[in-house]
Amino acid sequence: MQYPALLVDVTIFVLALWVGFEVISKVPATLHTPLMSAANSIHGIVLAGAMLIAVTANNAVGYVIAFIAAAFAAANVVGGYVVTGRMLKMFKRRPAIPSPGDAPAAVNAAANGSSRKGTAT
Amino acid sequence: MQYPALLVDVTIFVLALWVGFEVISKVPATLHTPLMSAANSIHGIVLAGAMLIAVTANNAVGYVIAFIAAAFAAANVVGGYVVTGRMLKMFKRRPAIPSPGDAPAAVNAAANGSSRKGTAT
Amino acid sequence: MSVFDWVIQLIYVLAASCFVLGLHLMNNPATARRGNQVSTSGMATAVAATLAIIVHGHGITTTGWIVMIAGALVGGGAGMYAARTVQMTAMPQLVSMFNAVGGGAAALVAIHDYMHAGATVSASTSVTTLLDVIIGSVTFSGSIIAAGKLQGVINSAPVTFPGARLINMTLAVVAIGLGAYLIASPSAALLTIVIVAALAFGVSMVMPIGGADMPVVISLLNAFTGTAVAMAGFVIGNWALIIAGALVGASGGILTKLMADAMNRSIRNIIVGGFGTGDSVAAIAGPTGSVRSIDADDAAIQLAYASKVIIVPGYGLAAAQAQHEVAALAELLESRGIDVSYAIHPVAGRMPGHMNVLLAEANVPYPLLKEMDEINPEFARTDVALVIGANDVTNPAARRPGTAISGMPILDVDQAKSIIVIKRSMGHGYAGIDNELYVDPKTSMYFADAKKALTEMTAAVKTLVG
Amino acid sequence: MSVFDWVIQLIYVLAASCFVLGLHLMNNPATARRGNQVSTSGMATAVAATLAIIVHGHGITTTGWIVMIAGALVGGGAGMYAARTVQMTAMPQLVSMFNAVGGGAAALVAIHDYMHAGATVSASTSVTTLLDVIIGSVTFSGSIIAAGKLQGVINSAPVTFPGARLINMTLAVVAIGLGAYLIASPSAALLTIVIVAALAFGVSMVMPIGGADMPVVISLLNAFTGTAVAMAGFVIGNWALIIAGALVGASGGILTKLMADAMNRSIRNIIVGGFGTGDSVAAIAGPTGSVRSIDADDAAIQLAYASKVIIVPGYGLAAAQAQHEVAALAELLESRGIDVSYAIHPVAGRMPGHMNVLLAEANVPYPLLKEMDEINPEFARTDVALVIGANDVTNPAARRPGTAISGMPILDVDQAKSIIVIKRSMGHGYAGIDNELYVDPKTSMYFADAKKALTEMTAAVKTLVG
Ligand SMILES: NC(=O)c1ccc[n+]([C@@H]2O[C@H](COP(=O)([O-])OP(=O)(O)OC[C@H]3O[C@@H](n4cnc5c(N)ncnc54)[C@H](OP(=O)(O)O)[C@@H]3O)[C@@H](O)[C@H]2O)c1
Ligand SMILES: NC(=O)c1ccc[n+]([C@@H]2O[C@H](COP(=O)([O-])OP(=O)(O)OC[C@H]3O[C@@H](n4cnc5c(N)ncnc54)[C@H](OP(=O)(O)O)[C@@H]3O)[C@@H](O)[C@H]2O)c1
Repeated sequence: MQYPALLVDVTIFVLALWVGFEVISKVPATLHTPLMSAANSIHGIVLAGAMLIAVTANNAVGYVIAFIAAAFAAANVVGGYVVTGRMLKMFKRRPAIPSPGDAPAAVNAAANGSSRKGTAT
Repeated sequence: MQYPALLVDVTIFVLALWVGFEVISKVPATLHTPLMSAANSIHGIVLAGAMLIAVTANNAVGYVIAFIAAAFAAANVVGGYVVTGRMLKMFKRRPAIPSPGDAPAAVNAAANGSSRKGTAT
Repeated sequence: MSVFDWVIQLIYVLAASCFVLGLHLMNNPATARRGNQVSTSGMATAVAATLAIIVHGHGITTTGWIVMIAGALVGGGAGMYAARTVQMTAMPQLVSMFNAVGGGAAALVAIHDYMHAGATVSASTSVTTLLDVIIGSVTFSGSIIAAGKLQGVINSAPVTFPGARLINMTLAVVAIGLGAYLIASPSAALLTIVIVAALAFGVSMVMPIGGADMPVVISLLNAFTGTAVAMAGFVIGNWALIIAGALVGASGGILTKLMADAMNRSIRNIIVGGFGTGDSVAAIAGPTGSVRSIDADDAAIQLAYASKVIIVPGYGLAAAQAQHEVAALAELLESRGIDVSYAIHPVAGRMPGHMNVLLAEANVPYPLLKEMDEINPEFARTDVALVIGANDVTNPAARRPGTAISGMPILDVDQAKSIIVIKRSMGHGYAGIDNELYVDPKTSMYFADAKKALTEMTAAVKTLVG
Repeated sequence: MSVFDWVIQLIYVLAASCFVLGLHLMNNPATARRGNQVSTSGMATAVAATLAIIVHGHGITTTGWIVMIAGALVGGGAGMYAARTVQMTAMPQLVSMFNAVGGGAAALVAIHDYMHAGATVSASTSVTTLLDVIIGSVTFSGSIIAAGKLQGVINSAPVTFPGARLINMTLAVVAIGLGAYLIASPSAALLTIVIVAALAFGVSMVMPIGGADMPVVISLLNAFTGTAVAMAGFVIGNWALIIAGALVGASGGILTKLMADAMNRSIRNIIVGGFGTGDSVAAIAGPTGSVRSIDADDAAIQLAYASKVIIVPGYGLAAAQAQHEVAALAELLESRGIDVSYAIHPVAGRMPGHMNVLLAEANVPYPLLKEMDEINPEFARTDVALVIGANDVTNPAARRPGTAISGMPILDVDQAKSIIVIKRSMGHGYAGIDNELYVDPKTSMYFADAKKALTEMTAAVKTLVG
């Protein structure tokens, strides 16, 4: 048995919208900026499409388009993941470098950590 | 363009698993019983399959199977939704019948309501 | 595919979206009812679309119509009756029966398809057909046994005997092995053997599990039913079945995991069995230490002069059906300006959310029902913690390693200034171990059935305060 | 479809699942990094699968390989460089640039497909092709303008003139109308007009929006890019693009809604523009009432002898890049046993989560960053609330109707025993209204750039306590 492509694509699109809706509505405000940049890197998947242009391109215009598309998409993918990683690396439970104020801060952090767990759903 | 059915079905299945996973992991423990019975009523969708048996059935065995399947699935659908509705109807912000203890209870409920909102994510 | 088929498939996807939205709205008690309505309308849409297919196809015989409608009426009527009359405490049994019929219907869809398609069925469809037959049949018989155990019709103790595991294994091998063979060479006769083996496996899987573990089993079987329905969707090429089945499969699976985690046990450990031996009234044993026993008047004095009371309900409240009595006592205390709330442990009672449903039935406003993490810090500021038929969920032994409940998060009842425990005896709870809370010097025990005790206490408070 | 195609499609679905799981793990700071890794590996898988398609197909020319690899290296290198060197405060611009290139690439996929397929393209593919071209082009030019406004390269004030709306409408009508016509009769020349109109529309849509509203616009454009990518997936029949695009479309949409809600404005209201006029240093105006101004030593005394301090950071902290200075002051206070925490309003700063990222950069442990609902009850027990470059999110005017921020939930700073506000002047914040907090008798104003003020205060505390 076979299904028509458009019907399938629409169905998959709708389901993926639901997934996106559900998965995001739980993210705490703390992480909204990394989230935006994570979503940003995910749409870099267009790289897969950009790469395929190079296969069917057969004239100068085609190659120019292929080049630009590949460059754009690759910038999106690489930049998006690197910058998201850079941001997330900064989120720490305790400061990395021990400092004079570290001990009370750590105690505080631990206490707050558990109270946080308490209030989160 | 056409896609093979099994491939599409598997993809849709996987996406729907993700949706189910994401949508449920947010439900508070308070609602776990109604949730179980709501999920219960949703699998009553097998009624759509059971009804289609009656179309291709053409002998006694077929009709018996069609009858039983329709009865089973209908019991699942109707019973599931009714009992879920019955349970949920009982969840109230304030008691329905004013009683001597109503006033303080209501105040309490309101106060707790907002504190609840505060701690929920 | 014709335009008609297109439209129908899109309508099915729409119906499935209604199910998702419905479940989403269940995240919050305030929108949960609307969620159920959205889900119901999705179901109505799907059924209407199916009727459209049938009418459009012209293939159905008059007998077909009669059989279908009669079946739907009989089943729908029975479902309606059961749903309307069931007691809230019998909810797990009912859910289990719905699992049984759902799984049964899914299996029948595949069986019919297999018999009808005969030798023309393709290998890939065969795989899903046989998965549907096997999972659906196991769910059908297993769920009936589970419901029977909960209802007390079947011995709720773990039924096990030497060689039981061997029989189990044999049945599983027969069902799966023969099923695999049937994919290569279809045969209606051999399919019957697969069905019988799967049904028998469902029985032999659930029999050795104790009655008290049934809620976890039911949740697991719920996930099974969802999976069977999704497989039925593969068989007949219907996306609504695939999506809805997968939704239920995933949600049932997660719920099972959450329950098992909250009890600090693995799902495997539960299925292998031999732990929850049902209600253990018989298992009398006392912790070492002296127990202080009080009566209704003593309890009433403590409550009437408290300024903050936390009520901790447990399985005993459900068993005694004392939800209305506790609500009445709480209202009385509140009317005297006492701050009353309820501490709801995630696995108090015998099914997830059990206490919430019971108390909601007794008109307790849900904002008064506090989840464990929210209420635990408040015990230290509480004058009286009133524990009603709860045992394991208050047992401080959970904080030490080496006990049956070690590691399970508990309600910090022992931090309250004083504690009153209502139960019938020094008997154990679900986990079958002693509770040190009962020998705490701050604790007074009120030995009685919860319903009777609460009625007496309410009366005593009334007399006391005029 | 061959077995190869089957395997490839399943691998794409697997890659998409990695994206979902990655986003799921982003729910919690503790697992967020792992989430990014999972998502990255999904992307690597998808790229590998695409390479497999290309190699397996044999159709690619050597020039094709060179062009593709060169493009990927140039783009990847540029992306890497930008990501490594960007300042945390310039994050919104960078995200906007990634939106631009993502949308641009999606549009190019469709443009190439359209030109290549020529007249043979089917009507249903045409619809998605043109949607992709239009949405992708709008996103491309709109995102560049947004980034330019944030970077200060383009005038960040709302640029508007009589007839602007008419031009906007005309462009939209041309793009959509001509696009619809092209579905019926394909023409590469006319497609160029659609592209130009869409690009111009992107510019004219974003120009009239003030710089301060840009974060909302960027989030919206993020959703647009996702949608464009999903449409590209329709065009080339690639499920990974469809799923990933839909994920981003939905998540971007929700995030936009959350931001608009937290600012108590509608998305429509933002797009129509004319509200956020960028930074309003010029808009000097004073609330009626007398203002108490203090210096570093006064502030240091208050802080050094407090037992509980809450720091309230706002846009001014980001503008002054004073995150390290505030962390140093907080650590000094903590080392003296003072209880210090940070109150983070959901829309403090200029992008969602802005403060969290900044403070995380300065090594502040995230459990110290309290969300509004969590911290608000604590202000009443606080000795000093130290407000650093925050204005609107502390303005009690929000509690009354009739102001620009009415109804926006705020931090209850005014409940603290005393309040210190660091800002450069009596200038307005984003919403352009007076803040009554500044004339509260409990409030002292410390007029200075945040970085300078914090450095001085830290020094003063050190001198004071030896
Ligand atoms: N909620 C779920 O989803 C779920 C599912 C499966 C298992 N469980 C398990 O069930 C347990 C729940 O803990 P729990 O504290 O609620 O209950 P419990 O530990 O099972 O204890 C219930 C207590 O209620 C008393 N009781 C029984 N009938 C009574 C009556 N008519 N009047 C007064 N008291 C009565 C019993 O003592 P007497 O005999 O002395 O009266 C018993 O000790 C946990 O171990 C949990 O892991 C929960
Ligand atoms: N977070 C988001 O996602 C987002 C997105 C769009 C819009 N917004 C809006 O942005 C606003 C955020 O509120 P907010 O309280 O954080 O900021 P705000 O209300 O915009 O106020 C910022 C204050 O910082 C001061 N400031 C500027 N530069 C400074 C410096 N170098 N040193 C010290 N102070 C400086 C300014 O006063 P002086 O000029 O007197 O120094 C200004 O009053 C809200 O209205 C929100 O709706 C937020």
